[in-house]
Amino acid sequence: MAKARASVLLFATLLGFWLLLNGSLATDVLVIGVIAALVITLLFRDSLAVVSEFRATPHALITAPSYVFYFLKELVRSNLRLASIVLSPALPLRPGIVKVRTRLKSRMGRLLLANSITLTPGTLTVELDGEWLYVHWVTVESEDVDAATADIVNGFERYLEVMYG
Amino acid sequence: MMPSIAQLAMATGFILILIGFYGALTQRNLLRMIVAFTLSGTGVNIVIVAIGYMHGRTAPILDATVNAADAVSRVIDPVPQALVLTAIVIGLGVTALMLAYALKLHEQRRSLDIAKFTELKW
Amino acid sequence: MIKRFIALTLLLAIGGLFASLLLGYTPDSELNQTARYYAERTSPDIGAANIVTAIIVTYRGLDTLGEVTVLFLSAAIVGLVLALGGKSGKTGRGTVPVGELLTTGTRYLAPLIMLLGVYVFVNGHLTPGGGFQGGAILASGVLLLLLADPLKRFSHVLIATIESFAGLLYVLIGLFGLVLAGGFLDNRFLPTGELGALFSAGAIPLIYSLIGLKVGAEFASMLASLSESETS
Amino acid sequence: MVEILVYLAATLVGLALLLALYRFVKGPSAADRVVAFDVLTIVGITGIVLVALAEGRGIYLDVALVYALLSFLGVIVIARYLERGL
Amino acid sequence: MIDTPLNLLGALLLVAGAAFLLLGGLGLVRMPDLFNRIQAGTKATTLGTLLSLAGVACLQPDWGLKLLLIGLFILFTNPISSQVLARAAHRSGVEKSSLTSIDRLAEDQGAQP
Amino acid sequence: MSPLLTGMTLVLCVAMIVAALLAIRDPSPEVAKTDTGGLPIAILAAGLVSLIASILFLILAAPDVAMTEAAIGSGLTTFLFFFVLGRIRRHETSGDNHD
Repeated sequence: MAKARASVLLFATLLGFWLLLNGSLATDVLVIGVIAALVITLLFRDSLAVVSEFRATPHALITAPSYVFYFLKELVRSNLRLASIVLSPALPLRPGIVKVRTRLKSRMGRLLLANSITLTPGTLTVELDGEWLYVHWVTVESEDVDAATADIVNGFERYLEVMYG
Repeated sequence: MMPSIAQLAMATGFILILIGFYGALTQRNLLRMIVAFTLSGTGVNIVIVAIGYMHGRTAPILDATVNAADAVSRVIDPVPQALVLTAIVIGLGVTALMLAYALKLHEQRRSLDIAKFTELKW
Repeated sequence: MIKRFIALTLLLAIGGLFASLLLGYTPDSELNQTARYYAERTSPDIGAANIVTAIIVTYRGLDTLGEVTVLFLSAAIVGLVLALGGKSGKTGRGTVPVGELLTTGTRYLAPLIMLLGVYVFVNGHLTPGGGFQGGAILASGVLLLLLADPLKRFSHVLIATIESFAGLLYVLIGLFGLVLAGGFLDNRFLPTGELGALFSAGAIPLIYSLIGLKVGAEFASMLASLSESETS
Repeated sequence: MVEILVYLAATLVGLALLLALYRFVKGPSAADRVVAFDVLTIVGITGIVLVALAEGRGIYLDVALVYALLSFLGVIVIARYLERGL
Repeated sequence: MIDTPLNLLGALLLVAGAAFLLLGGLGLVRMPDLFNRIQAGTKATTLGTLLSLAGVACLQPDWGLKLLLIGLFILFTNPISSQVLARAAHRSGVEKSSLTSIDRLAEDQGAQP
Repeated sequence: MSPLLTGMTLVLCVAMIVAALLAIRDPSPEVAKTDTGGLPIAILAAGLVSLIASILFLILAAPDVAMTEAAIGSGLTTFLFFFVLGRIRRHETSGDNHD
């Protein structure tokens, strides 16, 4: 059952990707797209568990856009902060690698969390080990695990927990 | 006078060929020689494509901006491009072969230094 | 040191030759006769929007068949050379585990990369893509799978089957062209269609897809034999 | 006005390319060069998009897609080599 | 190109994106060690590319879909490659800047190798 | 927009020549002690030359060639080199144990 759902999801993703690539809805494009997406879905049917982790509940569907919005806001903010660091002559750095904890269980959720952390203020995921994330921080503000978790992780986890759990 | 794009590209291609030759002649490590060969190959490709370039014309693909009727006055020479496309693909085949032989030689002799391969010296 | 000197003298000579070539170069302002023929006749005769593709697949189709054969031979020789005399069995691989991020990312990205490869070779007659580029992208997808799971063993039978089927069909389509249209590898036994549509240019999309599959299988087998054979 | 701004953008992109090239030449470690390589490919994507804009041909964008794929794969291959996983 | 408001907006976005790319290059040169360089490289170039793609999409609205696809692809792959590289660099023991205050990962790996 | 393209060509050409010189630079003696020492940099520089060459091909109005060079000349060639380099390094380290 889960496998069938995953296959359908992958098929839909691939078809969407194909239509974006071609930018048209002509019949021949659709026919080739369906065939190609089917073949690739069949080829990858063994490693599909990841795909089905998105919870397609109404709540998750509402959360997704606000997550994207929050993420873009953080991306711009992080760049402005990095700009101020790079452009200041003194280079005010205090780098270090801190350890934070995540509550997310699904692999896709953790991947998205790590990606989000990497693209946002002054942080870069170095290693992901179970529930522990090791994060390189340009300006370390708190070395304690819980405080760092509150600083780095919680903003995104709020959204991702609803979407992926 | 400003040099044209084709002349700049051609000069760069020639310089790359020379750099690659120099590397292949002076290096002693087999893999470094192969790297130098690929550089030369890139240089040759750039020269051939630059010969086919014509100022003010565009790529030989017809679409909304270039329609079939005035293609002759709008597109550049497609023949060198087809040639280079083939050359790049074959270049990868050649590089792969050289790499496989280098790997095998290293397996037998534990060395990549050509000064240690003396059987064919005379 | 003396070797370097000789090398530099040689290069100086070649460089002088190149410089004279460069200084004597005057760009053409008109297409030469061959190019003019291709530019004029491609869209009414072949129906392909990309003239380079028309040259590669149809006008010079036989050369491309030879090229694919050369690639096949080189892939086969790479596999053979690496398999020769190697003591198999001992594995020095898998000492460093792959991070979770990469494996998860691969699960999501590998199918998309494969689809990108399919897009590139199916649209060879409309866009800058083509069978060789698409095949390389397919092989890159295989490479990503290899990297994310170093212990994975690809089924060589599958790769070889795809490869030989694509090659066989390619020659078969060439023969169709010989029988039903003007000559070997002629694309016009299928309708040329309307310029710019996906189903146009006769058999070119079909031929280029087969080339893409074949080239992808060849590159993938090269990569797989380089990464797998556990010699010494 | 638009044209001047596009020229300005192209100049900035060229400068970024030269800065990344400086890091590529300087090193010091192989990993530093890989970072510079990554940045160079991504700057290259913007360069391709600018060329497409200057020539007015939308089909050039397919090359940018291949580039994006390449920057990802290249860095991963080299990273696996550096951590002795290849 | 004509100076419609949309075109002007697109050109401004393009310049902003290019400025962020330049910032990434500058960060790459100025930062003291590898991890900080990765940070500067990844973030600034990702945002820079996204902004310039958006700018070109304003200048040539027909290309929107493909530009969107390129942007999404970069947004998803760029952080993954940076993380994999950072992990590899940490494992192969690249030296860190003397400013580094704490390294929990090295501590934990030292405790249980 | 011809000056734009000419300027870009100039920058790309300079970058290519610098990268090519880096690729064939003689390794320093302590790096060249092992067979694989300093090679990743040379290979990476050669890959960079191909990568920039593909933008140059695009400026020269040859998108087909640009795509091929990006996917094959720069991508697959570099990957093959690193695979071979990894295997040679494994021989080296295992050889040290044997001798």
